[in-house]
Amino acid sequence: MAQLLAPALPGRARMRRSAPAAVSTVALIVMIGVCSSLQPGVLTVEGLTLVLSATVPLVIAAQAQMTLMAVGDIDLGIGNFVGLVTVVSATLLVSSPLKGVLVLAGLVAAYAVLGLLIHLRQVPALIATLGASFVWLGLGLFLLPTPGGTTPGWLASFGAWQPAGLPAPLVPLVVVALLVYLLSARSALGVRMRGLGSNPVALRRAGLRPVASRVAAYATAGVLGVLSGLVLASQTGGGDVSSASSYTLMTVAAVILGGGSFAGGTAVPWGAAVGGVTLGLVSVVLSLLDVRSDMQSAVQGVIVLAVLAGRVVVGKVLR
Amino acid sequence: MNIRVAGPRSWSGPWVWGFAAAALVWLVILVISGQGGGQTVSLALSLAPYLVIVGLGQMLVVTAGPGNIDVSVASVISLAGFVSVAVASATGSAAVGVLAGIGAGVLVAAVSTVAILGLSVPPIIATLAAGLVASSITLSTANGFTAVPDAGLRAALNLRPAGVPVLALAIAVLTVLVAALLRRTVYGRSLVAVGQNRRAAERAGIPVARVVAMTYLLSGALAGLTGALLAAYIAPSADLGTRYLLDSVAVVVIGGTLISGGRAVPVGVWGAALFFILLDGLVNLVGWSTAAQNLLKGGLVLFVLFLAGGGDRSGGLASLFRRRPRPAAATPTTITTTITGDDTDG
Amino acid sequence: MHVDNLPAGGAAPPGTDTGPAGPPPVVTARGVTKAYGRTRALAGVDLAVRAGEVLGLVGHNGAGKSTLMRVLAGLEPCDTGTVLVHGRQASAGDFRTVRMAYQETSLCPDLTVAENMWVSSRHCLPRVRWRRAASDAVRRRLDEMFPGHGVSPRDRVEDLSLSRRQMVEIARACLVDRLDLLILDEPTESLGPDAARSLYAYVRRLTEAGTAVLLISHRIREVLSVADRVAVLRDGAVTAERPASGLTEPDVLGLMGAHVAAPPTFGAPTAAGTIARDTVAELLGATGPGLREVTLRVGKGEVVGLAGLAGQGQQEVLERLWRPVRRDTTVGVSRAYVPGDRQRSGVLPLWSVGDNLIVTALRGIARRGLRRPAEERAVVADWVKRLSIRGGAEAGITELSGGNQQKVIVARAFASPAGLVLLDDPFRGVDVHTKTDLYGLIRQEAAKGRSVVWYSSENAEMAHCDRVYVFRAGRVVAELTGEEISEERIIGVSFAEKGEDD
Amino acid sequence: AGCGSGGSGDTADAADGTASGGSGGGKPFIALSNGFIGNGWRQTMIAKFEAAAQQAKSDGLIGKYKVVNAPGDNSATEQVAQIKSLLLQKPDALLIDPASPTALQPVIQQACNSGVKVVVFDSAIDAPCAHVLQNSFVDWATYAAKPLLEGIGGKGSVIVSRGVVGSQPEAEMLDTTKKILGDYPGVKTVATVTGMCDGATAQKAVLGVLSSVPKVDGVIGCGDGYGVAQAFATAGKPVPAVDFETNGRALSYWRDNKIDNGSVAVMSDPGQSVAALWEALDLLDGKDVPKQMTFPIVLIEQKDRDAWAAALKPDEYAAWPWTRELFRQQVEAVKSGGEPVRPPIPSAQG
Ligand SMILES: Nc1ncnc2c1ncn2[C@@H]1O[C@H](COP(=O)(O)OP(=O)(O)OP(=O)(O)O)[C@@H](O)[C@H]1O
Ligand SMILES: Nc1ncnc2c1ncn2[C@@H]1O[C@H](COP(=O)(O)OP(=O)(O)OP(=O)(O)O)[C@@H](O)[C@H]1O
Ligand SMILES: [Mg+2]
Ligand SMILES: [Mg+2]
Repeated sequence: MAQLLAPALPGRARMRRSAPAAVSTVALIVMIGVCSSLQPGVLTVEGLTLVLSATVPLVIAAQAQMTLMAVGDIDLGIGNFVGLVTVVSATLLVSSPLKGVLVLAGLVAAYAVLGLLIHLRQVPALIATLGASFVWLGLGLFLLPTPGGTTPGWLASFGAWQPAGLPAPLVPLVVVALLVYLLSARSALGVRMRGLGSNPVALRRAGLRPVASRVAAYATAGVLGVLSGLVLASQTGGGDVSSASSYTLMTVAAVILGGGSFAGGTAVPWGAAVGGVTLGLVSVVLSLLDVRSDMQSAVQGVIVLAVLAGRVVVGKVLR
Repeated sequence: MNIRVAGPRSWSGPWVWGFAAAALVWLVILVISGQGGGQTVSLALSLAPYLVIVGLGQMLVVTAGPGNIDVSVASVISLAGFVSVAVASATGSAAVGVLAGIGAGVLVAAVSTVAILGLSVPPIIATLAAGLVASSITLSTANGFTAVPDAGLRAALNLRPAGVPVLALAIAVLTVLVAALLRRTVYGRSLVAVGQNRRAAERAGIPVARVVAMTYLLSGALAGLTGALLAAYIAPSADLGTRYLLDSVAVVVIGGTLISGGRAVPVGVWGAALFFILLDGLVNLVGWSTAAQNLLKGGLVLFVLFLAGGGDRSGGLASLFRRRPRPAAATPTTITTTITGDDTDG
Repeated sequence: MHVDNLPAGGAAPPGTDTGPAGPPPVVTARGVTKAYGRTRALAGVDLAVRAGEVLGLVGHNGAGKSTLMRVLAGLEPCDTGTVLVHGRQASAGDFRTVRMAYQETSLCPDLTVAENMWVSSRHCLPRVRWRRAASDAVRRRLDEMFPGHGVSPRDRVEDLSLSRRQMVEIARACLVDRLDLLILDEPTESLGPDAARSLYAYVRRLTEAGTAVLLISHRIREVLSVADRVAVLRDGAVTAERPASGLTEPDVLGLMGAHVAAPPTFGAPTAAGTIARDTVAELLGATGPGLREVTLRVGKGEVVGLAGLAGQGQQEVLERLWRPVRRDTTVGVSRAYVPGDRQRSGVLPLWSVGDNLIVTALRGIARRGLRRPAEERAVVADWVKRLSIRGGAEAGITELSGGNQQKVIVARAFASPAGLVLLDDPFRGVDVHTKTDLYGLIRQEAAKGRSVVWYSSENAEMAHCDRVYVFRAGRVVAELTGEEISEERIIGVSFAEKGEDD
Repeated sequence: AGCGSGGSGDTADAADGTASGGSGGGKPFIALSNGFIGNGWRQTMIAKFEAAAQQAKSDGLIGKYKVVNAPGDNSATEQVAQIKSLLLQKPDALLIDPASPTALQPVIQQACNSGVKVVVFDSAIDAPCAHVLQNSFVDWATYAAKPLLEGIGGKGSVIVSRGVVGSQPEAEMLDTTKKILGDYPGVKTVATVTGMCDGATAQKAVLGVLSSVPKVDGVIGCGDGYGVAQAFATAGKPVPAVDFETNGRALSYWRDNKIDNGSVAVMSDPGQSVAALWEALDLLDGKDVPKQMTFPIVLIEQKDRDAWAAALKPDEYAAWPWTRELFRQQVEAVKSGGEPVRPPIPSAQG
């Protein structure tokens, strides 16, 4: 009896928690529906490939953002970082692959060091990553002042890869989301990272070092950022440090659409994937609908708000 | 209690870092060019106010607690620029134009506020969306825009009797007003309380929704004011505000305001804004490439940030080496969302 | 792996031989001192906990109990003095067999119960499939300790009620392959009586198996009934250590701190006159999540109690009165709220005591939105003195002990001009002296014409009310007035028909 | 079948006849993808295109047109996504004003492979299958420096305000500027700032160095003279010779303040989008058009200033009024290597 009356029943709470991602999923399905009614070609394998491919790097970057949001931080440098990776892969990775790989590993290490310093000096991640974003931009411009270069052959052929009967972009989307899910939601390391976002004092009391969790989260974000940059480079065929600057806020929006929060403690890899694809599809819908050119950004804003408003309605119903 | 002299409690308050960095950059400029030290400051003071105004608005928003940020300021500035110039030339009064700019900012902020409070959209997303809507309006206004900025207002903005920009003085007064708002008014105290612990503030009888709404509207108004002044100072354009988004966040935090909310340092915004303005000047003076420019900017931000350190996030090696603050003037803690128990340091 | 080789029940081998010298000490503190800034939390503590005993530790708020426990558990170094584990100078690893259930739960709210188990007990979980092992272990342990707990290992901690969280916190402290000392810091403050009873039964089983248990509680009677020995901590030092048998509650109170005023009977509640009072707040057939057809009335100057087992709808009533949005609730006066969960909904951590205290009254004192510092200062000084808040108005709120923080939060509500004060079980973890003061305060303020609605999980507190509504399953099952209000009566009504309902 | 939006019948037909252009019976569907809409130049560019395309539609030259602007801040990734979804709608020709000169290469290849005629304008791009139409940055830099240096009498000190540092055009322009400065030994470069070809940025950048440099006689910039002039006004110094924007605001300011010191207004031509439209139609008609074409820059000297200033709104940029006729003349001029066509300036238009 008492159980029935408890304000938050675990079962219902679980449902309430997955509601945001569910709403975004519905929005995604609606958007695909709209697209395909405007343009039946969308639902073919080639159509899906065209429509989805541009969202892949965004979704991977969103997974990086999600990892940091799980420890309660936020990354305002991810856009420029991804851009920097495209630059590295269009220059060093071609001229001397070994050096390129080392530099990419160094970038991951730099992320880890950033996490370490953020933790040890107890500074807000928001501002530290903002500062770092200028550094990434500077490094990118230093390596490649002019957008250009060419990506290595293997990367280009990955970009052009067309498996039969299956939209190619789905493969990296699902594989990365699965890996991040295994890491952040199922593994012990994931528990440490989420524990840090949730209650660092508890971690310390249990003899776990919060700094290790934070560094692990940043290193993971770094790896995902590198992956995102490589995929982006495979699609753009060159390097441009500012090619992904919009990712910074878009990834945050993607994680929020997928049910994540700024408070830390929760990991929503599938939600981030859905949120990222949803956001990525907005530009597709915009170009399919005949929206006046100066009204397009308003429509984009309204779509985001509408999806989040849907969440409120669903939340009210579930309460 | 906070009736004693508020703001930074000791000379080593977090706000000094912005001023220290600004002074350092100023010295470097002086050494390199060997002339015009006073004029450098004077010119920096005539550019800084614009960043300070948006910064103050952003500071209020950030103070409202974790997750609060206004990313619509850039679009608001651009929109308010057009609106104020259009209205000023239609009515023939620059003052009415400035008011109209402020009004435009408030309107955009109203959209964010409705989304934040009515739809429970996280502020970063709500303001992003409101900003997108605003930039659409800006673009359609910009198409075929014919009005020109008011010459009188522009002259007033450029007024520098004895090398002291009048605008800087006016905005210094505004800064003092904001500081007084935070310390001496019920709204200000409520905002700081909400920023520390929203739930506790609600239980203490503070109308949280009203306070949050007021804060975003104020930020919108200040961004609108920035836009109105910038449009007169430069010229209305669709990307007038672009550069002010990241910079406004950066100056707030370098200025010593707690990014997790609950502590605002209005003076600090000045130090950080002067630092940014002077750094731009230095980089242009030396003729560094954009790459070096960005590396330097980022490097210095990180350096100042890591050198100054943050609040106590309780834990990490740093806490072992740091002296505990004197209890009577304990530096506030960076409150993680879950405030737990007995050994959160004071 | 070894999570469950902890001997349970009677099948345990006896501890070391209990000769006349008694069993050997498990953990010993010698001359331990600890200061936080200018606060001396511990001023030379000598204390030994022996295998197989329950040592009760009592002391007023801020006496240093929690601090001592953190030192004994190896979580904080002491400034001077030593901590010995099994007679040896302890290094970090030695503390693994010392476990502690914290006063404020130290679980990660976003993690599931099983994941929280991994955090604290990973040493005794397998590397692969630890999730399954942790789930099994915690389920078994909870079943053993709190039958009918209603917690699933897959639940997220944030979705659990306060009492279930406390159960998980205690269970996780016990989940280890070897346990020498279990420290329970005010474990029953948010547990219901049933759960408390199960807990103490388990504690007995543990001690029979040779584990030492250190129990901190402000419920002296509870301590006396469970502990073998009682130690009294006063101002950072152990001032007395006695065998529990033969001690009575007044004895202990005497040991804890001088004069204990005669049992609290301030301005005895008046049974008469309840009808004559003006109504200031009313619920008429309120129904909703957690509430069914609740009708209650609060008169001017009345102290109304909400009693019953934890989580039966009392908090929902407070919520309705605090935010009367529905039509079935009418409140005619301004309100103030005293939350029980002070970490989450009480303190404003960056502010001083004075700032925290005045924040509610601010609005009333201010003129046209502008503050009036002099008036505020006067109010703060008055309340700091009236409740003798340690540290004074200038101290940071987080430097205060739990009990003193709670005083500030109570003062915050009464410093405001609110006509109706809502108390949400505010005296959890507050020592007897403070409580007595606060009870007196409530009666005084009621006499001045303020109304109070008071939910408490401690039925004895209800004796200070004019009228008590007893709740069960979201309904009012009894309304008691005057002489009818007694602990026995409340418990009787709360548990009646229980078999039928559950 | 076809796209649900207006003119779906045309699209379906056009899709069938893609390879042969409009000859399949349907009139062609022209799409324009623009990487960025945040400044007056791009807005003018889009406005000119829309006006010309609307006219072409009512003239029956095209069946349908569509303009898609990538939302956000010059984001190549957004533009890639939008081009991909445009391809689903099977346009006959795709005009692109790229956000980034490289990022679009694979998607342009994809477009060519599916039989779409691609015309890239306003920027060089390394895509062999696309036709490129652009302005000469060497010309731009030359027009920006030469008249100005002549105006200050070939001696004195100048500030160089660089454009979007890191971009290909800027590198080219800086080279040219340096070369020209080499020819004037009497001119000293006292500072090099980054103005990003944007008045507001240049204003702040110049203001930042003004206190640290001696008297300045000229600022060689890239369409940022209005902001530079403001900076000098703020510092209380006389306005030197500058390179103004070609928009109404700057021209009026130039005219109203009687700045007569060798200042010019020079920028690339937002009318390129219209030229690109004609190029696409010629390509669909199977005409022979060179892969790479350079079109004239817009240079406004003092003599033409007032005419332009009267014709332009403050935020509208001067654009050459390309007609199909003028376009063909210019194509011939490019093929023969002759003098570029001089389209009429507004006063001549009437
Ligand atoms: N982290 C800390 N920083 C500063 N002072 C502290 C800290 N922890 C405890 N203190 C101070 O040490 C003293 C002892 O506090 P402690 O929490 O041990 O008391 P307690 O006996 O557990 O009280 P309660 O019964 O209220 O829980 C108090 O005066 C408290 O203010
Ligand atoms: N419950 C505990 N109480 C006190 N100290 C503990 C406890 N658990 C572990 N420790 C000590 O904390 C330190 C770190 O713990 P441990 O070696 O178990 O961490 P870990 O699981 O290996 O994680 P990490 O990778 O962070 O080292 C060790 O010195 C250990 O003895
Ligand atoms: Mg305690
Ligand atoms: Mg305590």
